[in-house]
Formats: sequence, C-alpha cells, structure tokens
Amino acid sequence: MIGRALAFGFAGLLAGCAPADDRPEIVVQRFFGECGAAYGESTDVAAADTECGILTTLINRFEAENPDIRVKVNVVAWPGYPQLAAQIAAGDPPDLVTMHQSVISDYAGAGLIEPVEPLLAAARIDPAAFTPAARAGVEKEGRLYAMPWDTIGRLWHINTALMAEAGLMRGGKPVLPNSPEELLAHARQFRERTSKPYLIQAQVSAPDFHVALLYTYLLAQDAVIFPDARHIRLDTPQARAIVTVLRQLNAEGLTTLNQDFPAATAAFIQGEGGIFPVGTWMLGPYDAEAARSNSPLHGNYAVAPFPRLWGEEASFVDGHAWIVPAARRSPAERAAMARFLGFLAKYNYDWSRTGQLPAFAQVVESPAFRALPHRADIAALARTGKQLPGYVERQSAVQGLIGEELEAAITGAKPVDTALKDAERRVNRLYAQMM
Amino acid sequence: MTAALRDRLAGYAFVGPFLLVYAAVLIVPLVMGIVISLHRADLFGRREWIGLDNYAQALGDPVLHQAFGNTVLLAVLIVPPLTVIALLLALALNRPGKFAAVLRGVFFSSLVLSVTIVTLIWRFILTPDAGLIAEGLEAAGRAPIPFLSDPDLVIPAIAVTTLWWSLGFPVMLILAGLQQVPGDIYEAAALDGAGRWTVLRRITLPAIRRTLLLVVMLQTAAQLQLFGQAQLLTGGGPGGASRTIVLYIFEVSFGRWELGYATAIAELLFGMIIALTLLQYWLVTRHEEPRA
Amino acid sequence: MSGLELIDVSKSYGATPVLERVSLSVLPREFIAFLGPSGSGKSTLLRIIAGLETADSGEVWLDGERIDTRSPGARGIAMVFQHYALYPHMTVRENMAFGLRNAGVARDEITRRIAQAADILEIAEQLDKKPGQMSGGQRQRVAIGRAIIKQPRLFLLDEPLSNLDAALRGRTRVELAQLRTRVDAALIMVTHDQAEAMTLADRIVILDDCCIQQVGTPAEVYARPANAFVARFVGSPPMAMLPATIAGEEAGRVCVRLAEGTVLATAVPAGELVAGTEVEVGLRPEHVRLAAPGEAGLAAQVELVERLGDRTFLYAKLEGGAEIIALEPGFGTVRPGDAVTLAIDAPCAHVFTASGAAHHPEPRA
Amino acid sequence: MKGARLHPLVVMALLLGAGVMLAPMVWTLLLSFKSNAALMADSGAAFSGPYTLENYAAILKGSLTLQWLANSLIVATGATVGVLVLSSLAGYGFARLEFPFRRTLFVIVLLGLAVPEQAVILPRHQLFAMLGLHNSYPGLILPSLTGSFGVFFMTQYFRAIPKELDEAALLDGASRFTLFWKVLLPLTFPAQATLGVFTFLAAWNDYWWPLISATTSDRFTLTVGLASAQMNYAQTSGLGFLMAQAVFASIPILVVYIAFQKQIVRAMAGTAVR
Repeated sequence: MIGRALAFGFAGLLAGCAPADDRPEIVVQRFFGECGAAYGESTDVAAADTECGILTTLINRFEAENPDIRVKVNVVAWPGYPQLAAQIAAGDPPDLVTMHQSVISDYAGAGLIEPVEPLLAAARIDPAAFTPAARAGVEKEGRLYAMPWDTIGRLWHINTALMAEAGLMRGGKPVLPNSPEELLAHARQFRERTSKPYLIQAQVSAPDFHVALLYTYLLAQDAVIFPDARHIRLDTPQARAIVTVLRQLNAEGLTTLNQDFPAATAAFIQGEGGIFPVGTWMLGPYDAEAARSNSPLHGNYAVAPFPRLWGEEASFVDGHAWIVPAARRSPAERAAMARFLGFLAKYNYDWSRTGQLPAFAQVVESPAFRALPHRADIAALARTGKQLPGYVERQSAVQGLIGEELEAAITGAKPVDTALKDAERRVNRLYAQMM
Repeated sequence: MTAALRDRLAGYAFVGPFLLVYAAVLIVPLVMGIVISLHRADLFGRREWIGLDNYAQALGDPVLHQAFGNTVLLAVLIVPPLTVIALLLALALNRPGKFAAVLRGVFFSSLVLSVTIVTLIWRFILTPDAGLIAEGLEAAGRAPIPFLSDPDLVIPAIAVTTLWWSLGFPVMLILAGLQQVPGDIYEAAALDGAGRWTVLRRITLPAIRRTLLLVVMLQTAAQLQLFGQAQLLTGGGPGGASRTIVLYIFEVSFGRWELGYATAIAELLFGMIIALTLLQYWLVTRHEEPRA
Repeated sequence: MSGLELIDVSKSYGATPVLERVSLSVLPREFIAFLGPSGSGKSTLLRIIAGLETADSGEVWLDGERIDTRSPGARGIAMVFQHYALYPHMTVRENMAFGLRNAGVARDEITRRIAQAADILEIAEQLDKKPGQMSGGQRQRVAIGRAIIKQPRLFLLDEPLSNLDAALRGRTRVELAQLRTRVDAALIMVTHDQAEAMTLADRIVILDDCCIQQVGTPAEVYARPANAFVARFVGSPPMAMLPATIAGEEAGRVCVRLAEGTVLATAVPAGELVAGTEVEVGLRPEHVRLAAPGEAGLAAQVELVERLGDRTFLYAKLEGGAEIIALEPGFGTVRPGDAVTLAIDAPCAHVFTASGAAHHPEPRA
Repeated sequence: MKGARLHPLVVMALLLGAGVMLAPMVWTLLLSFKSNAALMADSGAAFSGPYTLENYAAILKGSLTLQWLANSLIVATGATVGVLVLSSLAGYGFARLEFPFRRTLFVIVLLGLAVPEQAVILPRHQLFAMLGLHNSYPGLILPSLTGSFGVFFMTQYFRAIPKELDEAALLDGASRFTLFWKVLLPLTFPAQATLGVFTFLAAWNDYWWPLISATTSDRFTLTVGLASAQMNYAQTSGLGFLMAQAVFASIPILVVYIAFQKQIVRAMAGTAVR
C-alpha cells in the first residue's frame, strides 16, 4: 500500500506536473528587480513607473495580447550573468535575455549567442532605426548580436536646494566644476556651508561605480585603455590623476562613505548630500520623488551630464539589449520571439521614461520624449557617449577587478600607483588565462 | 540457484540502488573534477591539458590567498564560540520541565530557516540605514555602524549571522550526547562528594568528548564551505574583504567561466577539509584506547 | 524413513572447525536435548537443522526428505529463540499469524489455529497486546505459541529457559514437558543446563570438541558416561576423578591403586586393562561417604561444605592433592578445614583410561 | 546535575539569549505586516501600527512564491523519500547480508562522508548538462541522494536490531524482502524520522545546487527564488513584501520541525552520536 503510494509519487515527480500545452513557449530572462507585488497584474504600461514596473507591465501586456504564446519570465538577481553562464553550461538557456551591451562581446566571441538579424527582420525592425550609440553597442565584427533597448550613461543627480545653500547656483542652474581643482574647491565650499558631503557615492559592493568615473575621464582624454583584446593599460599619469582626486574627496570627507547602492540611493532622496553621480535609470524615480510635496527633494532636483574635468566632454556609456543565447528552437518559437521583440520595440518610448536614452532614433527625436522632464539636459549624452572598443571582452570581470583595486586606493588602503599597477596586472593575467 | 548465490544477489539488490546513484552522482563527478582540474577548461566544454598549472596558479593567486584568509578567519570566529555557546546552552537546557523545553525550541528554531531568509533578515538588521541595530543606535543617539561595508566589520558580521543561524544543530547534538551519559555515574560522583565544576570537568566533558569532536569536525567542514551568507549578504565585498573560498569558486566558474581553475581550487579545498578533519580526529582520539 | 537424520554434518568458521562429521538420528515425537559447554557446537548444529546456517558438507533429512537445500521457511521446522525474537511492532496475534500468512494459509484457518493455540497456552487475553507490554513468561508462551501454530514436523528450542528467573523456570519446564504431549513433532532443545536436559529429554546428545560425545537416555549418560568428558560434564556436583594405576585384577575385576597408596577393588571388568596402566578412577558423590568411627578409609581435608538441607556435599582434598566429593545425608556437622576419613563404595567406581575411554562396573548380580 | 535548579543569573542569561534568537524573527514578522510605502519612509514604523495583510495577499495573488514553495516541497519531499528508501535498503544490505566486496563497498561509501559538496558540484553540473537533467525535479533531487550519512546511519541502526528477529522471520518463511519490509523496516521508524527530518531540512535549505541547476523561475526553489527577488539592484522598496515572503516560506518548515521535534531529539540520542 505504502509502497504503491511511493512509487506513484515518484512517477509523478519524474513526469513533472506541467499540463499539456502545445503553444510555443518563450523564456524571457531579465534583471531590473522583482515587483510582482505592485505590478503583478497590471497591463497599463503608461501608468507604470520604474524599470521594474514598466518592464513587468510590458510583459503582462504582451501575454494578454498574445494568448497563443506562453511566456515564462525569469527574474534574476542583477546582473544575472553567473546564472546565464550556468544556464548555458546546463544546456538550457532562456530565449531572450537582458544584457548590458558591454558584455555582449564576451558571449558573441565565445559563440554563445546568436546574431539576431533574422529575428529583427521577422519582427520588421530595421537596424538602421537604431541610434548610432545603440547600434555600436550591439554590433560585433559586423554582425548584430542583440536588439538594443536603450543607452545608459551616468549623470550628476543634483539636489539644487543644497547647492543653493552652498552658493553653487547661478541663474537657476547648478554651477558645475570645470577642472579637478575646481571640483575640490566646490566640494569644500559645499561642505563648509551645508556641513553635508558634496557627493553621494556608492562605494561599497559597487565595483562599477568608480570604474565608470575612471573610464569616463580616461575616454575624455582619448587615452587608450585597451591597446588590444588581451591587454589593459591603467598605470598611466592620466589614471593616477583621476584616482588621486577621488581619493582626495574621500580623505577630506567630501563624499559619503560606506554606502552601497541602496543606501546611497536613499541618501540622495533624504537630502544627505549634494550630488549623486549615478545612472540615467534613477532619473525617473528621482523625478517622481521631486514631485512629492513632502519630499526633501521636492522641487529641488536637477540633472546634468558628467562635467568636463579632464580633456573634452565625454561619458562612458553602456546600454541594455536583448540577446538570444544559441540554442535549437522551433520556427514557432522563433516567430514568438520575433513577435516579442517587435512588441518591445514599439514601447521603446515608455522604456525611456525610466531615464534611459531610447535605442531608436525616431523615439529620441519624438516630441513625446523631448517633453519628458530633464531630457533636454541629458540629450548631450547621445553625442558625447563613448563605449569601449568592441573587441574588449570580460568587461564585467575586468570592472570587478579594477573596482576592487580602486576601492583600496580611494579608501587609502593602498597607494594609488600600487593599486593601479595591481589592477593592470590582475586584468592582464585574466586575459592571459582566457582560452 | 543455490541459497548462497541467492543471498549474494539479494545483497546486491539491496545495496545496488544506492551504489548506483552514489557512483553516478558522486564518484563520477569526483573523478571528472580531478581530470578537469588538470585542464584549462571553460564552462562550455573547451578543454586543453595543462597538467598542474591550475594548482600552481592557485598557490600564487593573491585573491585566493585573501579568500583563504577570510575563510579561515570566519571558521575561527565561528567554530569555537559556536561550540562553547552550544555546550553551555545544552548543559543549561538538559533538564526536564516546560521552561527548558520552550527554550530548547527557541534555540533550535533558527536552524530551520534557509540561508536566503537568514541573510534577508540579517541584512535588514545590519544595514546602516533603517536596520534594526541602526534603529536602536539612533534611538540611543549614536551613529549607525556600517557593518557590511566596513572591511574590518564585515567578517565579524557574517560570523554573528552564521552563529545565530547555526546554533540549533550543535545544541541538539550535544543534548543528545548528554542524554547518553548514564545517570548512575552522576550519582556515584555525588556520593564521592564531587562539586559541580568537578563533575563537569571530570565526568560530563570526558563523557561527551566524542560528541564535541563531532560538532567541531562538522562545523569546521561546514564553515570552510561558507557560501550563501557571503554571497547574499555582501557579494564578497567590500573589496573582497568577505569573499570566501567557495564564493571565489563560484565567481571563477560562473563569472569568469574558468572551470578548470575553479575545479582546482575546489580540489584544494577538498584536501584541506579532509586534512583538518583527520587532524582533529587524531588530536582528540590519540590518547584513547582503541574502541572494542 | 521418518524422523530427523543428520549425516556427516561438518562446519567450520574459517580455519576453526565447529562440527566434524556429526551424524544423528532422531525419532518422530522424540524429545532430544543438545547438551554441552559453550562453544561445543550445539547451537550451530541446531541452526544448521533450522537452515539459519549452512553446513560445509553433510546432509539433513526430515521425514524422508532432504531439507538442507531448502530455505529455512520451507523446512517444516519451528523454532523458539533464546530471546523469543517476537516482532516488537506486531501484536501477539500478528506475531502468530505472520508465518502462516507467508505460507499462504487461509485466513479463517489462521484465525482458528490462533484461537486454539491461545487457548492451550492461556494467552487469549493477550492477543492484542504487543510484546513490549508483556512479562518475560508471557512472551515465552507467545514464542511457543508462534511455533506451535505452524504445526511443524520438528520443533527447535534454543536455550528456552535461560532468560527466565528461577521460579518461572520451574513452571516453564513443566509447560515444556506438557508441550511435547501436544505437538505431533520431534523436539530438539539446546541447553547448557544438564538438569533441564535430564528432566525433559528422552535422549540427550552431549557435544564437545566438534563431536557428539554420547547419545543416550538421561539414565545412560549418568550411569554409563561414554568417556571422561561426559562423566565430568553430567552430574552435579560432578564426578570426582582420582589419578590411579591398575594394581592388578581379582575375579576378572580390576583393582586400582590411588596416588596416595590405597588400593580399591572395583567392579570393572579387567578386559584389556593391564597392571601398571595409568588411569583415572571416577566416583560419584553418592558413592563416597564419611567413614563410620573406626572404619578404614581415605584421609582427607574438607575445603568446602555445601549444605542443601536434605543432604550435604563435602568437597575435600586427599593427600597428594586429588579432589573428591562426598555426600552426607541431612545437614551434617562437618566444617571446612576438618580432617575426615572417607569411605568409598569401590564397586561403583568407574575407570577411565588416558584416552578418556570409559570402563563401567558390571551391575551386581 | 540533571534537574538541579538553575541559578537566577543563568536564567537571566538564557532569557537574554532567547531574546537575541527571537528578536530578528519578531522584527521580520512585524515588517511583513507593514505596507511597503510606510517602510520606504521609515523602517522604524514597524514597531507601531497600522498593520496590514496586503503583503501576504500579494504573495497569494501575483507572485511566483507559491510555485517556489511547491517546488521546494517537491524537491525536499523527493529527496527525503529517496534518501529513506535508498539508505534503508542499503543499510539493511550492509548490516545483514553477506556478499562479495561488502566491506570494501561499505568503506567506499563511508569515504563519501569526507567529500564536501564543493569537490563535486562543478563537474556534476557538467555531467547533468550532458544528461539533460538540469531544470528538472530529478535533477534537483538526485544530488541529495548521494549522502553517505544516511546509509551509515541506517546500517548502524539495523545492526542494533537483534539478529534473532531475522532468523525468526526466515523460519516463518519470509523472503528477504518480506523480512526487510514487514519485520525490520517498521522497527527503524525513529531512525527514519530523524534521517527524514534532517534530509528534508538540508534539501529545503540547499542553495548552491538549485542556484545553478534550476534555469527557469518556475523551477526555482524557495531559497533561490527569494534570493533572486532580494538581490536586485538598487531595490529600496518592497521590504514588507520581502519579509512576508520570508515568513511565508518558513511556515511549512517550521511546521515540519515542530511536528517532529520530539522524534529528532529522541532518535538522535539513540543512534547518531556513537
């Protein structure tokens, strides 16, 4: 009796519990957070807010409009690449995955993702419609390996109330520094007048934070960071100068310390510092916060691209894209995927409400986008944004390595040139060991 | 078919299913692991024989050295206090009555939570903005402490989290050990006029020596493999200050795709755990008579 | 041929022999006791019959069928274990039914047999209890009931009384004696307690040193032990063995000279016993008594006095160190350390040669 | 020693310790009953009302939490049943049956006690990929079934059962399997309960393996699912919901634990600590 029950149970387990369903299934894997509690059932894209909210709602809507397709959504912890690697190694990758454009070359180089031209064609998306920055982000060795979804850069998010208190407002606009010396001077003045830090920075568990600053100002000076696909050059006077300033900010307490991203994000909302150099993606949430009447940020929020401190105006940018891991798929599944990509492309404007720059030139030009708050201030990014050369692989791992060393340098745990030498050595070793 | 042959077949029929799974899911990967560690191998199937190069690389890898140091520090911060606290608790709770029963339940309870939940809870206890401790400090007019972002505090913070989580199992083991001690030796000791301290030192502790050894061995092996807490609480940060060996294995394998190197580190960890376990066993049992 | 037949059964554990070419015939409905010191192989022999151990060679036949090739359950044998081996998680009823169910006996037949057995053994009240809730004696009965109910052709009992206290042992002995009248089967009991064997068995099989030393009725093994081992082993207190030499013969009976010089005229036929042979003289306690005042006898020193109320055993040492045991009726007055003179009933003496072979007295005419 | 009165200072220390053990759980519970919006403004709000069930309602309504819960239950139950079946069979075989290489095989199994998960997990991931076992219940359950401890534990337990019982059953005409199934197995219930509870706990709490073997959200176990939800980048909202998930996810395991607490302690006293 018991034996039969057990045997039955096992058979049940092995068979799995899924009911028969012959609709094509697509597995969509994304980061951006889990917000099923707030948006689990919403299909009203226009009413949604935040990256998570908008994307969740978009997918809900796609499911509602396409009952003949089964959509499975994997929400993975940011950035989700270890999982993706595990999934590919497990031989069971998802069908469409959000990926940073800076990471695409790793996967493309190893043949782990497919070129997407056929899918784009099936979705009737003309690659010529992409903005140049977006297209550069997904094109490797002449092939398109993803549908670009946006361009993200870093901005100075500014608390204008505190800037005013510090005497750093002129004509309703924040006064931004034009040189490293000026930066330090502003910061000290700010500190003196407001007794709060000039900068809010995520310095903890956020290796890419400082790396983005470093890349930005190296690119601004046209420094060659990656002379070839297997080497990095970091132990340079330019890099030393940049890192030394960052270290100075820390040493003088001109920035918040010991904050991770959530803490820094919240600190800015609560008005604990003047400027938060963080991504375009916070534009939406902060703008919403500035609209709340009882917020410390109420009516006192502005953004600007990173100021020119060294060299010319520039910004290290990246972008999100939808990639397709290499796998065998049925024509029905491919058709479903194409339909999904086409659907997403249609809503690129809604995505840009998060603060990211749209990937489609037509959206960037559209009055609707232009009408969004602060977008005029950041449009310059589209012009000044730079990415690393397409041959650079393992950017995320490299950022991790550099980030660790930068953290040591900036907190004073290591001399600046030792840290940069170590970073260079570690990155080069990583490349040397790559297959 | 003779009876003896039938018995043999019966023997294999009974142990066979387990051995099959054991061989397929443990032995085969174990051997595969050793082979892979001798290759420059990536996660997606590319292999190139390089002999012991991965091991040589591991010995000279400063990140691994740091992870090794972190891991050992964690084990040192966790295992001895855990054993002592568990022993004290077990001694105090090894008695009949409702009070002890309820407290036993309380001290066992955290053991059933999964690592995700433990770290979820503790992250929001430790976080300097809005955490439980921060709330307490703020109420007392003090500045919040950034436990998870200070390189000197992060390891102790993970250790405390782990202590809180892991306490129940050793308490349970030691309680079980205490209940094995025959009551009459306590009576004999009482007749001999032994005081509490003497009884503890001369009778109770020697009697549960093997249990304590088991606790220390199991916990050492477990803490040397600490993974979830570090990954979920800090991701190994700040600056690698809380990266453990296993977290490094995870990063190297699934982050950097260097399967061969990751496997070599895993084999080194394997060797280290076996050596430590044997060493502990030898230290505790070398003076004992061989057991009948 | 009916009954149990063992033919040349041998068994060894590795290099250690346990049984060597043991042969034995047991009649139907006969009650046999295997008696021997521990390690004599008696339990092994029982287990070979049961099929719990496999003999290295030899054959076991029961009622004309060879059974040593069969599994234990298919031999028609039931066994009562030393520690009862009741299934602790089953009720008494389930315990008894288990074997029958395995044998595919019909359900109502099982019910009928259980009722019958419970009735006989007076355990009807206990049928729904579990063994853990019962006393040792009750468990013993259940164990017997579980065996009876199978209606076996052969009944094996492994030290059935060793687990009971003295009082219960007496009662259970009576029950075992009754048991044999109720079952239509031969019984074989393993015991190291000769009183049990003497009381219950029709024939006793005495085992030692991998071999059967003697098979016989209780009277035979007591009165005419086959060899020095049996002589020493059977009887309580045991037969005293005095070193001696053959002094000569008188009317065809041998005379022996004890170590301290006394010559005894026995009733043992001379046969091949020639003068000068080193032998041992065996004397049961009942053939040694305190000499009457003035009567000639052996000088001895009493070392231990065992008073059993109706009789008293004196453990004494002869000059030269040989140990002897005397029987004194009643409570007696001798105390340890006393020097006494012992009279010997020489015609009852047994003579054992160095090889252990026994020479018994001719019964008096 | 046993039953001696506790010193008041010891009682105080125990109560303090109990407070430390419970405080995080109470905090979690309180947070789970607060609306996310209230917590976003000030997490200290947890200590006062108003409380709400909205987070729990959200779990039941829209999230994958129920699916993860079901997966965890299936995986943990499968692992438990599997371990009990395999360990019982093997334990009986090693304890009672004679067959060639028995001792050698047993030693090989015991050596498994010393093999940490780390030594096999990466190659196992490769192996399962070749076999196409990932993202399936068998794939999640199988690694739990290699535990040598269960076999060792059951072997010891079977050895402690008097051999006479086997012999009685053999004489009662029981086959090896009947003997195992009807006579000996029922006697190992306390050991099964202990082994079962620990296997269940271990499988329920496993993180590493499901993290890399479950490739779609609907196959995630609770540990991985909740981790995927909590580790998201820059998540500052939804604290109450996260905590409600934590509470919700802990309920089944707490029930199991409370239900079996007595067996765990009693049976551990019996066999585990030899």
